[in-house]
Amino acid sequence: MEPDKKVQSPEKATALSVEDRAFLQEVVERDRVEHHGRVSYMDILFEVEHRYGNFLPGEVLREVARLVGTSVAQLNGFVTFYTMLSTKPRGRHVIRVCTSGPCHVTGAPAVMAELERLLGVGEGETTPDGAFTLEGSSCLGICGVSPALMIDDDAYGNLTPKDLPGILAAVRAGGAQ
Amino acid sequence: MEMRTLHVKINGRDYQVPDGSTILEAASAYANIEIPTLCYLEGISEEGACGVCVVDVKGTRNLPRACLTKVSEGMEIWTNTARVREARKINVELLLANHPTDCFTCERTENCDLRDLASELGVREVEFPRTRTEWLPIDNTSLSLVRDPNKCILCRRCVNVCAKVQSVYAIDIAGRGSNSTVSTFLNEGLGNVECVNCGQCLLVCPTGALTERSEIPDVWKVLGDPDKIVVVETAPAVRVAIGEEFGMPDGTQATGKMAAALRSLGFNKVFDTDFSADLTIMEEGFELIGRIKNGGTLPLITSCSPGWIKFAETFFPGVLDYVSSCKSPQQMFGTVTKTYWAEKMGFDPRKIVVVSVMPCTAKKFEKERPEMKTAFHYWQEKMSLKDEEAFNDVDFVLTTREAARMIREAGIDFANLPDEDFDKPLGESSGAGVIFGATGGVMEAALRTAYEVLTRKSLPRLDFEDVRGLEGMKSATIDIDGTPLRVAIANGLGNARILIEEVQKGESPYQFIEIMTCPGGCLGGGGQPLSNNPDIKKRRAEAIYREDAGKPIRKSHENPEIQEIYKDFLGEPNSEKAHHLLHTTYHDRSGE
Amino acid sequence: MKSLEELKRIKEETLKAMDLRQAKDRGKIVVAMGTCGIAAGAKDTLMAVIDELDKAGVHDVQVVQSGCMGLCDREPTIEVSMKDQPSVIYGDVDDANARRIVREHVQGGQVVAELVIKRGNL
Amino acid sequence: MIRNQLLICAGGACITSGEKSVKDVLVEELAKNGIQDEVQIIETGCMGACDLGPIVVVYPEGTFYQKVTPQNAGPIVSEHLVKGRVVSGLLYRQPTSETRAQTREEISFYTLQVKRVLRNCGVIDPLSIEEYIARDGYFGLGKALEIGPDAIIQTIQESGLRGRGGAGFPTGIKWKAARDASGSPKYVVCNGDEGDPGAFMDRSVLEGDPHSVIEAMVIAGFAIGAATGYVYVRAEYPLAIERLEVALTRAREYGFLGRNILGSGFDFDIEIRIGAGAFVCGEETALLRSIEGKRGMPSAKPPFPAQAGLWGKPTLINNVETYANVPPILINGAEWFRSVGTAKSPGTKVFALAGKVQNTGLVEVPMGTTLRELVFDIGGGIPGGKAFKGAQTGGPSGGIITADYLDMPIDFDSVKELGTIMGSGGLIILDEDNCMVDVAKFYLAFTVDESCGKCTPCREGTKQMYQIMERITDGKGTPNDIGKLKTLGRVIQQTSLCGLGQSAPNPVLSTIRFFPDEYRAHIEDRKCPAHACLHLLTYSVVSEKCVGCTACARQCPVQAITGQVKKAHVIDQATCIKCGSCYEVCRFDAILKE
Repeated sequence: MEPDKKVQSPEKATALSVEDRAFLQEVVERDRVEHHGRVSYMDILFEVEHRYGNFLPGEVLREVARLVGTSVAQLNGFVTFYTMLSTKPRGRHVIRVCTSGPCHVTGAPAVMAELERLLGVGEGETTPDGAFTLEGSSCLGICGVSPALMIDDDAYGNLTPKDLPGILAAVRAGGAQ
Repeated sequence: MEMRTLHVKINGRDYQVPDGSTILEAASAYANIEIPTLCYLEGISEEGACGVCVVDVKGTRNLPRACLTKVSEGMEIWTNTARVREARKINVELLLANHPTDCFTCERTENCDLRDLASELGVREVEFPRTRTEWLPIDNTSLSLVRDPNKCILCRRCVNVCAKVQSVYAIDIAGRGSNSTVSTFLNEGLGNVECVNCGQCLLVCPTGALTERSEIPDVWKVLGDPDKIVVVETAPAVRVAIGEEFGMPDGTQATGKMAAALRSLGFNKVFDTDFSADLTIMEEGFELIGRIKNGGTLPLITSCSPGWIKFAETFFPGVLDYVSSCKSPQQMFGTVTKTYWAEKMGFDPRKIVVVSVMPCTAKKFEKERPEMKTAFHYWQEKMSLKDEEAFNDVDFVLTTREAARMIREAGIDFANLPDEDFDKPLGESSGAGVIFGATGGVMEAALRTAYEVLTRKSLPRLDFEDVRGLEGMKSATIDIDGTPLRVAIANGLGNARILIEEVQKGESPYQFIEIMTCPGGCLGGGGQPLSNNPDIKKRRAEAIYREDAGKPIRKSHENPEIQEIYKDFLGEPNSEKAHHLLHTTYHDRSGE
Repeated sequence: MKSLEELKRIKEETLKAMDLRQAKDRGKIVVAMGTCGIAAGAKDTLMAVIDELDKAGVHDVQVVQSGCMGLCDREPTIEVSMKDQPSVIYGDVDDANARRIVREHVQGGQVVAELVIKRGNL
Repeated sequence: MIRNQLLICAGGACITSGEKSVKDVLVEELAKNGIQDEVQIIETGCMGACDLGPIVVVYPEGTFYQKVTPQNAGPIVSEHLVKGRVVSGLLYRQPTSETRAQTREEISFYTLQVKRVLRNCGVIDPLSIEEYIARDGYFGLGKALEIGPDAIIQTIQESGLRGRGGAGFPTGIKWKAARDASGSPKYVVCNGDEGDPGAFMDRSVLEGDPHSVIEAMVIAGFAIGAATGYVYVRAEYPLAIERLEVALTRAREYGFLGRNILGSGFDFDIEIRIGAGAFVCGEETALLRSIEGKRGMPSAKPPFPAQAGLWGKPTLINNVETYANVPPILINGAEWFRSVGTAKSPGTKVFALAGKVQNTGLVEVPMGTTLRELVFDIGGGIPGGKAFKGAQTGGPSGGIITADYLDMPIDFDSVKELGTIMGSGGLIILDEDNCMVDVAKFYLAFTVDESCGKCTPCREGTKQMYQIMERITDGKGTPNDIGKLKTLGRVIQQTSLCGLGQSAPNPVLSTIRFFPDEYRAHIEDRKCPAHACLHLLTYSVVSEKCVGCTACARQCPVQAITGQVKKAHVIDQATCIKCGSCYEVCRFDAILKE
């Protein structure tokens, strides 16, 4: 039986540009020199993810693995272990709704449902215009103002469904809270 | 340093046990207790993942793992308490809960570690339901290996052998918790990543999660086709292992029975890869002499192991010019059969089907390499063949296991078959051809020929002891009638990498290096029968060297059929024609 | 390079600056700016305090940020310490309350009782 | 002459709850009693406590009347202002003691606290190293450099400080082991992964007082002979990372980090490493693998990190809160530290009060404080007058402390007897409306998600337990499910490789132990006493009370309710999705929810 043809992963088509390679080289070297010759993986991946719109394309991961001197399989294992890193394209802003205990009992399900309604996407999905990705999250450590969520690095607490349109509009307009 | 011993109690009896040994080692070596294990693989995979080897230790609330826990002075170990039995059984049941129940059709129905363990521990019913809702897709992208993640119990043996022994790191665990899987980069499949097809992962897999890409149906088909001339070649390391599949003692030389069995399967001609091993020695020996004499690039590195070739192309493209341009014996055989033999017998090459039986899974990838259609190009003008009619030099590759499966399927009572010989002319071989199957064998075979060609004197002693042995790396200085030849031998790509890094830096002290992808050489290949005997490689190596010692001719250049092919067809070694038919090229894969 | 003696000197100086009695300032407002505070709107509270002080032309009251004071439930929380008066910690200090505290407590010297969650510093 | 002021909350919530007419009633009453010009009515902005509105506060006494309506506003004037008698019915009822709190300040959130770890949080500006120094910052380091490594370790040992990360392992022993371990270089690591749901004390310390952790790590580095420290902070805390970075830079400028610290010849520097959403990285060996750029997979112990940690080198790893205790111990000595807490668990513990409690937030109390003090005196009791049912401690690795043990002093060892653990200090308060089976299932779902997947018992076992719990809450439980849960729980506890797996069954086993009848109700009667498990809820019409007003039928989203006007209606149990809207809308109490 014929083996499946080589699957041409989408990212492969977009070979890395010269700027991409230079950028990755600079990031890896910076994080290597500063830290006693050892490489701080997470700093590299967060910075790279930030540049490529909240996700790590295959071709970029391949180059990072080469620069860092690890195998692509090991880096793939690393990236797929941590929920905040993503190998699938995500929106410009990542909404993480805390679905943990304290938030759950004070209204997180209602906040999530309302966001799904407002954005028209389910949990784990990205809005068609690429603005938001909606995700559930483990405890964000702001239980005193539960139910809470974070959009990128900004936290919003004491939420009720009716606060959400305002927050989304503010973030869409580029203003953090 | 005198070994300090500790006093421990195992199941109520006292023992003195070397400091530093684990409970598992102590119980097995001193108390005749074989504590069951599943994910443990000594020296390679010691992660304590499966939780089967747990024991009771006085004073601990939990059940420590015997494979990981080192003994301490006065430790009291109980290997069979009620909570130990319960824990082992439940941990196996938890694995069985999500395991497919298709034992009847599974490749590993006769030798599955999970199945043996379940029956050993008396698991009679699995009371846990499936928790994995969807079935994962089969990875079918590799020419050599097939991965079924649904049968994977995440013991991590394959990941560890690929990393620690082969240093290829083609696979690792991806995802987390109950949706963890063994995966390639972005799950692109073994066929699309750095995997060199060596199959060492398959050898250590306790279940049917990893199997070879089977070509049995294709071979049955051609065997049944009357107008095809189906030729089989058998690799040196197959004859000393195939007996294990039929209950014969480890290390049996089953050469004659193998030839008889294959003939009764219906192969028109039963030839021997040892013949083309001798041919390889001629080509490679003279290549070495050429490089030494005319200051060519040294060290010369052997090229018969396809896993090593893909490894070099992927990780060390810079050293490709050091690698011998000779094809492997399997590929030389295919070319010779469809050119020299076809002409000699007046057969239409398109009707000849070459099937090879190999101890190796990477050979299935090698035969599909684009460069391996030399016979077709040889005949293209002569027979004005169209490009679409192109055919490979070698059509199908069966692992030792697959050949045994076909012999069983045909109902042949292998163990009691009377011995038969290989057919002429491509069945004739020397002792040097046979020892290709062991690490150091190619080196010794080449030295036997090179010595006599270089010095024009007969070899004082045939056996080069210091290149033999199963150690991962060996080096030696061979005296070629006064001129020293520094050689090195590595088996297992982790060891090879050390030698190759020296070559890459231009600091390699050697002139000739033999590299075998698999630990022990081809006798330890990914296509060999699965065995739990820790000394299996030693038994197979002894058998190979016994076969060599018993051969009337023991130097490749004295093989009459070899002398004849040069006389009638090739001219001299490394001739223009020989170069065109028996040599190949490599290409840089690091970017893929 | 700091040594132990310098450490002591820095301590004395900073204490003086922090201690309202010596400090030139008439008072200090500390706004709890932990993530929980910010999530509860502490940034608006900070802006309101600063804005209200400017409107009232007050320039001798320090406005400083700090971490969470503990009672996240009542955040945003602020601490108002006026010269020679015990400091007071207020809870639920949204924009309006912040302005009211500046008007009544900082300017009017009248503690806004219903917003107090603790008298005396932490 | 104005002798009283009536402050009426004119905030958004209060207006909607009918405040406007309360003011009219008060104005009329004042006029009726002829004291309209002695009492001034002032409308104020929102007073914050919206669920208590509308609010009227009488000054100067500051008497705080809540839930004032036009019907009950009258006595404020006739009783309180005219006769000077407080209208006790309207006072803010201090939930614990029967006497109602007169004024707002008597909220007891801060009274019983002893702030040591949180000493600077909310007090100093975290970005000002000078303010930290002003509160004895880095004097602990100065003293440590004077007395030398052995004396430091002895002080820590004598103080009896135990790890605040959850296990309570004696810190002194850990430091001693790291010091005695051969092999170099050595590392000091701070565990700031804090993944426990409901725990946020590490964040508060890192955001409010980052220097205390830095100082402690330098002391630790000096004590064990390390030159490099790593603070591992989860990426969910961007502000904590930001402030820590500023603090590190300031500390370097002041010579508390880098080369020749305080002229002692000792070099030490700290770098930040961030986690990225993996609760298991709170386990120390998993955290170390994560720093090394590997998957956060725990490895078996021994070897302990003190012998072979980061890159196989001796590594000291402690939690943020543990480190925050170190500088004060060095400054004030072991006896000072022991002066508070219990003999075996000295010092204080920071709890994160959350769930069904009035005052949620961070409280730091001496070890040995009772649950009653925590929940009622400090926490302000259970809102809505509900009954306390239990306190969940230790997050997904812990269990429930029930009402029978309200007066049990909480410390590392006492909680263990109840089959739970201290954990990082998350304390989720549960009341009568919480279903214990649902809470246990919720925590188990968390562990199933966060298990690293390396070892069979935890990877496969917790998922099997979860499926059993799901069956029970779906009303498909069978009698031997309890036995299965106990067996599975036992095997998972005994054969999991790390703390996550070993403690994953605790929530289930603890709720089985303390609430067996609740499990029996779910399994045998197919009923959820707390009405939390939707699948077990049934809504039915009490035909006697139903007047056929059809309100419920119109409200029902799935048209499960049928019946003519003025006739008793019926709910079809098959289509009913248990959303409860009929129960909400029925004004005749004719819907039975059970």
